[in-house]
Amino acid sequence: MGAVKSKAGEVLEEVIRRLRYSVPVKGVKALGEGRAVVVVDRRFLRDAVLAFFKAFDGREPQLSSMVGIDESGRLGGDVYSITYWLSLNDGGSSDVLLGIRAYVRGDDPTFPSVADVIYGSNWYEREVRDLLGLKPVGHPDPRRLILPDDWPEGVYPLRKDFPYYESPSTEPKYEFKVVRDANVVPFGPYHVALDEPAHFRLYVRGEEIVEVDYRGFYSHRGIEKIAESRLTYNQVPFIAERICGICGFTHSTAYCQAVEAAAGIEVPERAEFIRTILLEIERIHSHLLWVGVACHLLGFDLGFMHVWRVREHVMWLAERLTGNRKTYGMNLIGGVRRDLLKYRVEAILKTVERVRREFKELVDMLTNTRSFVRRCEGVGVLTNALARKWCVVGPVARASGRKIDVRADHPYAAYGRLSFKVPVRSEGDVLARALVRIEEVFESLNIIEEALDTIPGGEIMADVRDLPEYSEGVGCTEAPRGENVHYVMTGPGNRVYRWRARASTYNNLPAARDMLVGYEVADAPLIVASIDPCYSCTERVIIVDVRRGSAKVLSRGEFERLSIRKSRRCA
Amino acid sequence: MSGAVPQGVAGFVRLALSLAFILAVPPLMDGYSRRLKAAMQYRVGPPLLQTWYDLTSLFRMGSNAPTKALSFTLAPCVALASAVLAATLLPYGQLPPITFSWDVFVLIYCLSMVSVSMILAGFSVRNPYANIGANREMMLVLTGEPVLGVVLAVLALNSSSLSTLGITHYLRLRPSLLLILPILLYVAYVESAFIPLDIAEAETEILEGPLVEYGGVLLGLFKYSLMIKRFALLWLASSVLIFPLYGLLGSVGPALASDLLTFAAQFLTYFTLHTLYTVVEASNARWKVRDAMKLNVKVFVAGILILILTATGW
Amino acid sequence: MAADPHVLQAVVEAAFAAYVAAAVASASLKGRFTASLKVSSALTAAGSALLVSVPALALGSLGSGLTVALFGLKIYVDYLTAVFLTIVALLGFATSIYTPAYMRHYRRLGYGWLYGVLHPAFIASMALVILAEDLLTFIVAWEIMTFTSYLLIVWERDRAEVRAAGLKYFITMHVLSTLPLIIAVAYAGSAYGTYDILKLAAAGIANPALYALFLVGFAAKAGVVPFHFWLPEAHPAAPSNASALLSGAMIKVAVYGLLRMTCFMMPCNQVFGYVIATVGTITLAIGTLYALRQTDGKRLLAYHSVGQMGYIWLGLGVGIIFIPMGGAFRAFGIAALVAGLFHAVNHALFKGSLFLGAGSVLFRTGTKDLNVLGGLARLMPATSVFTAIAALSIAGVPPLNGFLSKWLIYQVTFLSGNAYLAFCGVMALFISAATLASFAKFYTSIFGGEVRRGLEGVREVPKSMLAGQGMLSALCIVFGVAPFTVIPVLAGAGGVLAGLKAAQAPITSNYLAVLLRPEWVPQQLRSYYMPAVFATALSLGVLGLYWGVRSRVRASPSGAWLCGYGYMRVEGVKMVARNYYRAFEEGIEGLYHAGASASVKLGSLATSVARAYVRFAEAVSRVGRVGRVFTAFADYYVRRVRSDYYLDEALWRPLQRLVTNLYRVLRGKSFNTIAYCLAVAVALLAALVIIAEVMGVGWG
Amino acid sequence: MSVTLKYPFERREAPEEYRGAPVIDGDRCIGCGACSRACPPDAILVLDDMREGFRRVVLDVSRCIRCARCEEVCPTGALRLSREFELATPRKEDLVQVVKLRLARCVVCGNYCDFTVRQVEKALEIVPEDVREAARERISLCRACRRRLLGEDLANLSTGLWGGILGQEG
Repeated sequence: MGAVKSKAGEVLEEVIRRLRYSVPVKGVKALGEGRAVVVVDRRFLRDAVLAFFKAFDGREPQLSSMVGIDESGRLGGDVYSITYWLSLNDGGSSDVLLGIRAYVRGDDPTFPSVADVIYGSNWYEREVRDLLGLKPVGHPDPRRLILPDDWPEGVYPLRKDFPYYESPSTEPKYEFKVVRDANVVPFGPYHVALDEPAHFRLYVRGEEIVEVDYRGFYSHRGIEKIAESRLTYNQVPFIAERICGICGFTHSTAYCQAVEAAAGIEVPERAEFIRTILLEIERIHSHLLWVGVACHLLGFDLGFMHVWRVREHVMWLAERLTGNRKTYGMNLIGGVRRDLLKYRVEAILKTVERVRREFKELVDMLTNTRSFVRRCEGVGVLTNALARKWCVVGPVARASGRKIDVRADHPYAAYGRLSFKVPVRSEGDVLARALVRIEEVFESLNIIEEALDTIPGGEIMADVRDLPEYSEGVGCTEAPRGENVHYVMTGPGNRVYRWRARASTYNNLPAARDMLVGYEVADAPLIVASIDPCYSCTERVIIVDVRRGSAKVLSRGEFERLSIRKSRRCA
Repeated sequence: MSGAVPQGVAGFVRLALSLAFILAVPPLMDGYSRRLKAAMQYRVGPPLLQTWYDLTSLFRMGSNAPTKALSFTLAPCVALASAVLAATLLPYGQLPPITFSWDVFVLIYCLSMVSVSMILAGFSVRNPYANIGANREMMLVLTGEPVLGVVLAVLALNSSSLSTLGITHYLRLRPSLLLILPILLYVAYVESAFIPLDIAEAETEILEGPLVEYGGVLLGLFKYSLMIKRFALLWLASSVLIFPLYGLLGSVGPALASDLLTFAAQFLTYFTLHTLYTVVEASNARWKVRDAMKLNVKVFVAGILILILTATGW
Repeated sequence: MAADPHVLQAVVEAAFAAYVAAAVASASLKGRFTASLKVSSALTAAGSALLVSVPALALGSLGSGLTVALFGLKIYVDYLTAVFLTIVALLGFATSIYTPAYMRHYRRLGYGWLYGVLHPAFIASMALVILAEDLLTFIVAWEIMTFTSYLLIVWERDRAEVRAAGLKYFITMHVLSTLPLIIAVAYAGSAYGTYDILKLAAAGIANPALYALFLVGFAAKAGVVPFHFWLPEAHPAAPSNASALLSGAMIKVAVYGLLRMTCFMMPCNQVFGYVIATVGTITLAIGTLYALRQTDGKRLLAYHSVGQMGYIWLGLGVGIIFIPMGGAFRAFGIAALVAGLFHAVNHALFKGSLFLGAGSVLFRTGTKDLNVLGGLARLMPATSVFTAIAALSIAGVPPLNGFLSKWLIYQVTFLSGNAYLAFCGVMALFISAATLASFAKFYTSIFGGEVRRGLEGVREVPKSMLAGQGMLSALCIVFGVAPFTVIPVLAGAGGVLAGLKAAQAPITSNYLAVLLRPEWVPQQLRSYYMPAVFATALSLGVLGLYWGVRSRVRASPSGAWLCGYGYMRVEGVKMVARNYYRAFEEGIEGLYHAGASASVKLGSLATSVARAYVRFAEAVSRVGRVGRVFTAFADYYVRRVRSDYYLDEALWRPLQRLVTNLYRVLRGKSFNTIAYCLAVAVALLAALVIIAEVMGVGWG
Repeated sequence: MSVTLKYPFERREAPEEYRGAPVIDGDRCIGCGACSRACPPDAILVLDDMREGFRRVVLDVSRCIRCARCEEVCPTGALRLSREFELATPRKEDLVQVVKLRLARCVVCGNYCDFTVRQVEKALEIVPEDVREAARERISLCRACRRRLLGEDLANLSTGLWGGILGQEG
């Protein structure tokens, strides 16, 4: 363990040295083993990011996240910072996560874009533009991304002077692409094949897709703003896990890891093992869910029902371990809330055995159903080159030949102490994505068994006091859909000053265009589903209704008014 | 055979009974399908009458029309009327309730009217999914119709007749007939739009295509007519499949007895076919329209070869 | 009961007098666009109405035909004449009503009076072709028909593509139609010493060469494959009312000629029958499959004229095969002929209606491009209903007339006991689906969906235009629901061709029992009389259901559901015509590509010929001072072949190139367009006369 | 063979670990508001009516995310998560539980204090018996009186002693 860490430190030093060759570095802020922030002048931001990608081309460089922060609270004045979080992913030998940061002043809020080279930064830069008003110069597609169509120009909700309960609106307006000689097929916001709202605009000739436009973020409700404004640090995990209805635990884990890193909290080993087991349970249920959905989209309900029948055992297991069919409500800063009692261990082993046996039969059935395989094969191909440019993650990346997996590359929780295989395929089509997920299910079952064998005893929760102010931390987890990155900067009063949750779909979804073009309308639901998109993950949902005119999930009765008033009082 | 066509009161009784059967049974069989599939998926499944419950609740609801075009409202009416009338041309027992010379083409046309009304309805609304669905349906009709045609040509050449009555009664056992029967089963499957060939009404891809804009009573009418169409196609196949029995059972005792016996044979065959088709449907994923068209063309070519075989007397 | 020959003569003479009067009146009102058209149309309508009454007068009494005199010309009226005269007269009547309002569309061109002359002349010439007892009258009338139709086609002479289409038509007709016919007529006349059809029929001639010549001559006029290439160019080029006449009536006149010459004047021949059936099957397949791809409304309709002509030929072919076999086969053959003839009548009705409908759309929107139209059902409700009826009819949807005639064609092919014919029937059934597909596209891209941008101001067309189209659509329903109103005449015509003297004979045929009036059906077959009952049940069922649900359907204010993306308008969601059936068309891409590759090969051949010519012309210009006129069009050949050629283009192109050169050379001598066309016409006529003279034809 | 049930005629019980809808035991609740402070989605509110002298603890189960933080912090075990999960209802009011508690009166001015009678009782239960009587006099003071009458140090003492139980906020 120690050896690995020092190795990471060496690599980090090398990375920074190489960066110094290319651009003038103003300063380096170390955040822990293999973690650092390099500050450069805004002019060299682009060069620094590109230099990183170029210098470490062989080690799967990855744009893991990008965070814009209104620094007025920390530094005072009209100052913002932009940090590109870059990582190397080569199987654990270079566990490096490097932030390249530049400060931008409010009187000239611009920075050079890298989206024309690193496609993956497309959305990040647009998000910073939308939420903080920092304009990427040279961006290939500078349209609005996150804010709703009726949000007025020039109002930036993530700036600290913007109160979280405001919701201004104006005439809705959005410029979609225009393609000659093509019909428009609006795919979403409400479509049976989409579990959550997203609007793909397919431009088709006959049934062939010739161009795709995307408009999403319908479920963006400003969760980060609310966390910064209303919640204390130990309330945030419950919102973090509700970012996603499927992979919630991985989000709360990532958040907790980020805070723990920022505050230097040592989590008990037993808690780390419990987290690992729950993460894998979550992965199994998520992948089973996906396989079922893929069957359903192809009209193969037999497969759908049977896969979900198997998944049900996992749900029941989760219910007994956490008290909820979903793995919710387990994480707090410093550890987990429920211990693995003896009888629960037996329940886990029984379920693992059963799922392994039954799922194997189902996989045999699926791969022998010709009509199913034929629909998946050669459809929605994402080449390795494009996969790298878009910085896709998770099974999508691994199906396109990118061997990246946070569990192996940046070991967290107990993964560094367990052995497992990372399945990779090179075809890049829907079938490859399906097979990667199927293999991962079996891998996860093995991980759970090994973790149960080697779990140490002891406490499950660290003693946590007040958090230090303005301390930074990054937490990465491998969600079922890929790398999740949570960045946290703590603030005064046991609150978070800035929390940036980046879900895996955020990196995968922009690549959907390149998977769709050239295929047919009939394939579109399957292709979109094949990245297992999680829109509310991407868009970070929360229960308070900020957007004007959106569906009222909650009535606006007295209770809401009172509760908001209460929260303001707290704030 | 002309003398045997029911006349007068007996004819009306037969027509009324057949109509009741045609209207009542298809939703029940759909309910049966659902139970069967549920059993295959280890589920309890809905009650046998669930499809009937669904239909009646649809019939109780009004409909929203996205367009003022008359065809939108008219299309489901045409579909249902055509489907029911097509079904009345089939034999129930020894005889069909309605028959006339060369009614087979009327049967085919009435069956395709269900598709036609769906296509026209799908194309006439400003909805890309309806358009795509109608487009797919049309392309399936384009390649499916010749297969149906060639099957009929073989049956007609074999029996020298072009009425369902004549075909069922006068088919002669020949190698070519045995070859064409699988194609008949195939075409019944294809035209019934079971998965993997529910391409035009694919729910998870194009939101049930031409039906996307329909709701309430109009949707109920469409669903009902699709079920009746499916029933008619399967009943046609079963009526042809039991062709040796018409003569055999026709000579048994009183007319009513032979009628009932034949009907039982038909129903049994129909039930078996339906079960079989449901199982095939449940164990397949949906195809793409291109693949379906390719297979149709292949089957068509096979059909042509069988047609030549038939003409040579085999 | 026999028709009174004197009454018949009086009616026919009155009709022709009306046509002549129409032409004269129109010419005398030369300067007044509207008035000349109105007077001419009224008189033409009157004449056509008189002609419609001829079959009615003769109904049931034309067992052996009647010879009467038309201003001294001998004309012959029998059931066959009656059938085709009905077609011509009905369409003449409908277009006459339609014309005055519609022609306002062409006001910018002036010369409305000319249309007032050509229109009656065209109808009269077609009627005369049908009525002629004498082969020479036939040929002269044929030539007038060709010439007037040519002038109608080049009506918009200021448009290059229209001129090109007209020229293509004119040359094709003379080379492939008039020329073979003249040779055939001349040969028959000189060999048997008479031009009287009746006398020739009595002489019992049966010459393979004559069959061939007549086949080519009439096939070219009827527009069957491989002589169809002119049709999709020429029919859309003409004004829509003229298109209706061309597609509805003129190509049927060719069918008439074929039947009269090869099945009446000469005996039916089995081999010839197979040829006709084969040509018909190929035609219906190619015509319709090409039609499937069209996105120009009128061009689509024109290709369908080719396709539907294939159905007619298939039916007739089966008839011609079976009639010589005698006995029960002959009865079957007559049924087949009835099928073909019925389809001819029906095609005249629905295609007439469709062309008039397309004309109405063109009249209001100024375009016939299906890609830019849409949503007109609300703005032009009557036109949309009439067009829908005709479209459903041509697609063969019961209970309309198109269904019945196709139904008959399927029967006679499937029941023929002949695998080849049964295969033809299967093709017909398949193509019927393609027709349906094509018209689903045609109708829904013009009328379906919501109103497209730029078309909001469109209004319904004037009542007179509606009346013209509505009449034809109404007849589609009448003939579909009550086929017995027309079947006896058709059966009579079949009997004529089968050589039967009594009209009653074929009616006893079992094969038609379902389409005849009950009292004609023997008692024991009464129960067969179900289609009408069936159609009524269907209609009642539909109407009943409709009345049941009508009040419960309410218009939704939000329009179609676009996946919930409703709060900003989404443009371009309605499928445009060119995107219909893409996957299917890709499947038969080979067919379309065959045309392209043939075109490239023939094109290179034509280019090398042209190069040789250019060299020759250069040599000439060096010698004399002939100069530019010969070489000015050299560049024409150098143009590269376009990528997307159809089969017909390939067949036509070399010929067209040759003629275009001639045209350009002559235009260099400063003729104006019309004058030049006239010159070409006169020159060709002269050539024909010379050929006829050489072969010893006397004009007396 | 079938794995589904004829729900709702047959039903499967949730396991004992299950966290279902929270229920407030009105007899045990002392209205301290600890649950309200811990609750991430603000599903529990504490509302005081100073004129009528009531404190209402309002739990809206429709906002609840079943995290059971309230259960963890409740000093009396009044708030427990049941195993109930079938909460569908046409009326949202059905999902709201209200516990109404009487506020304590200030022994000096007679105005209502911002804590309940039960809170006082609970506090007295906790303190050692020997000081209980002394505490009883000093505990039921409203904020204003406490500050005015007892002076700074006494107020500090009071906060130090009872602050945790009384749940006063700044």
